[in-house]
Amino acid sequence: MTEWGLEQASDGSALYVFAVCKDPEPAAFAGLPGVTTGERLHRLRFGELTAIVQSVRAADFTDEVWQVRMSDRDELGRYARAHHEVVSAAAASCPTVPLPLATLYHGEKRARQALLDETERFRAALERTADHSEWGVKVYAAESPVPEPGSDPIPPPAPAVRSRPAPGAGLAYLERKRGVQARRERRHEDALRLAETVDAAFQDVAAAGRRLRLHSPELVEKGHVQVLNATYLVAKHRAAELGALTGALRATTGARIDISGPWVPYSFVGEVQ
Amino acid sequence: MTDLDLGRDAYPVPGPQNTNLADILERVLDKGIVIAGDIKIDLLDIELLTIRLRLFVASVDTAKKAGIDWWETDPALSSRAARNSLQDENRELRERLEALESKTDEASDRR
Amino acid sequence: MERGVVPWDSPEPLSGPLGVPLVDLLDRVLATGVVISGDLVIAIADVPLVRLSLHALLSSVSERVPAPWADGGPL
Amino acid sequence: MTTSRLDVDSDQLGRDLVALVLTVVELLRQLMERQAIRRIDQGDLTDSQVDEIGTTLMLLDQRMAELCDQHGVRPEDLNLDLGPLGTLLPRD
Repeated sequence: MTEWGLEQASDGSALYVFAVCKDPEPAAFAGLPGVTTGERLHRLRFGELTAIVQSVRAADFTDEVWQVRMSDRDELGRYARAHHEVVSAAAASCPTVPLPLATLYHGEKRARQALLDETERFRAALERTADHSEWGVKVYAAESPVPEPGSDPIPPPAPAVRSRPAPGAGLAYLERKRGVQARRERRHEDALRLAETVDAAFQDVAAAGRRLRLHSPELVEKGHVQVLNATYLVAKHRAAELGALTGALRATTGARIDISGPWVPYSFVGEVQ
Repeated sequence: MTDLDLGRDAYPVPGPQNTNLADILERVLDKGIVIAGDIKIDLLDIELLTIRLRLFVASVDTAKKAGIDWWETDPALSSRAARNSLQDENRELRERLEALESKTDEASDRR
Repeated sequence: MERGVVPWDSPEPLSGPLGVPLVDLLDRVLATGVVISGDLVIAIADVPLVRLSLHALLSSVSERVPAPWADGGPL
Repeated sequence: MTTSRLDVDSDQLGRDLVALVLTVVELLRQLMERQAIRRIDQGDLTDSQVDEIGTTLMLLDQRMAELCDQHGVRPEDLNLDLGPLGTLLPRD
């Protein structure tokens, strides 16, 4: 339920804010569609900074509408890409602090006031990410199924013929189960070590690094398990080292390492703990 | 997934179209700079059932350090405690027995 | 109704152990031995209905935490 | 909160109920199996006790496989996905 405060714009419009920059080039983003049709992206000055905004129909951006949108994969993808497109265009022209998806205000006056309160944090974020870009690193280990040595999984004997199992059968069963458990734990430790190795190598080159939530297995290619999903803030002049570093890590670890970027530093504009 | 090719100049930003959605979502949905938007996206707001839980969970060692060892001192629960309380009872019985015996000796001396 | 203004943020990713199945976690919890004591109050619409107060020791049997009666005793 | 009607078709519900019961049993069975292995590692059990434990667990494992067969439940159906917590049982 959207809270219709007093300052709600009379014509039922709201203001979508994409990013905050020092002095963005209008040409960089003016032609982009943004998150709605029929409204031009424009700049909103607040103090010494500038936000890139778009006026939208408030009814299209309420809490309920967003919830429905969030649950529809294509809709979510469309809005995420539209948001990202504007942020990327701005970042190509000047240092930019991207805002999270669906940052909305009732109107320009309200937006300016809210953004002004955060000027200090925007300036700090701009400083920290100036001349840096973000690189995503995902590491996958092959998920070899733990083979049951010797007999395949015990075929269930026909109920009628089940007699007392031979002595020692229990011992053998436990030994096998112990082996399966030990192999599983070893595989798990190897995965953790692999993740640490790759993360440490990138931390050396990066100014900062963050671990994101690991992707669930359905998203990951069959037979692989994701062991590291991290993102790093790397100074532009060191970006060239990443190619060689990735190659070397692939060689030494034998794991599949995907690197993506350069990105606008989305993951490094938050609070610095 | 566009593989890393560093031929391009260092500050191009990948077009949003050829980047995979998971990478974008992980970033645009991230906390980022926390400023309050006017519209709160609220996914879970179950008011009906509230469970108020005050639980103290600790490993056995930490619990012992914190002086919590009721499972050791409660005779019904722990064999050691059971043995100790058994020994206490035996000692008591023996003491009472001795007291009784000494009384009967006195009685027999006076006769 | 004044809606609290809450920043849009996603929960910190759970840095739980990488892909460890819950059954293994339970197994390790039992191996360490865990003491649970506390109160649980279940209320509906702020009316407390059920109260559960418990003292529980959950642990594998070992010399550090022996079984309260000889092995093979009643369950 | 968007409310959606939950339409239940009964035999699917029956199968899901059986699967849930078997999931709980399988969780306990695997937990006891791991605990048994830990206890045996302590080395204070006689060989016959160990063999007895192993045989019991093996028969339970077989019985579990039979039950799954009878109810058309595949082993992976017993494994619940707990989202950020991972899975209930190992995946292999």
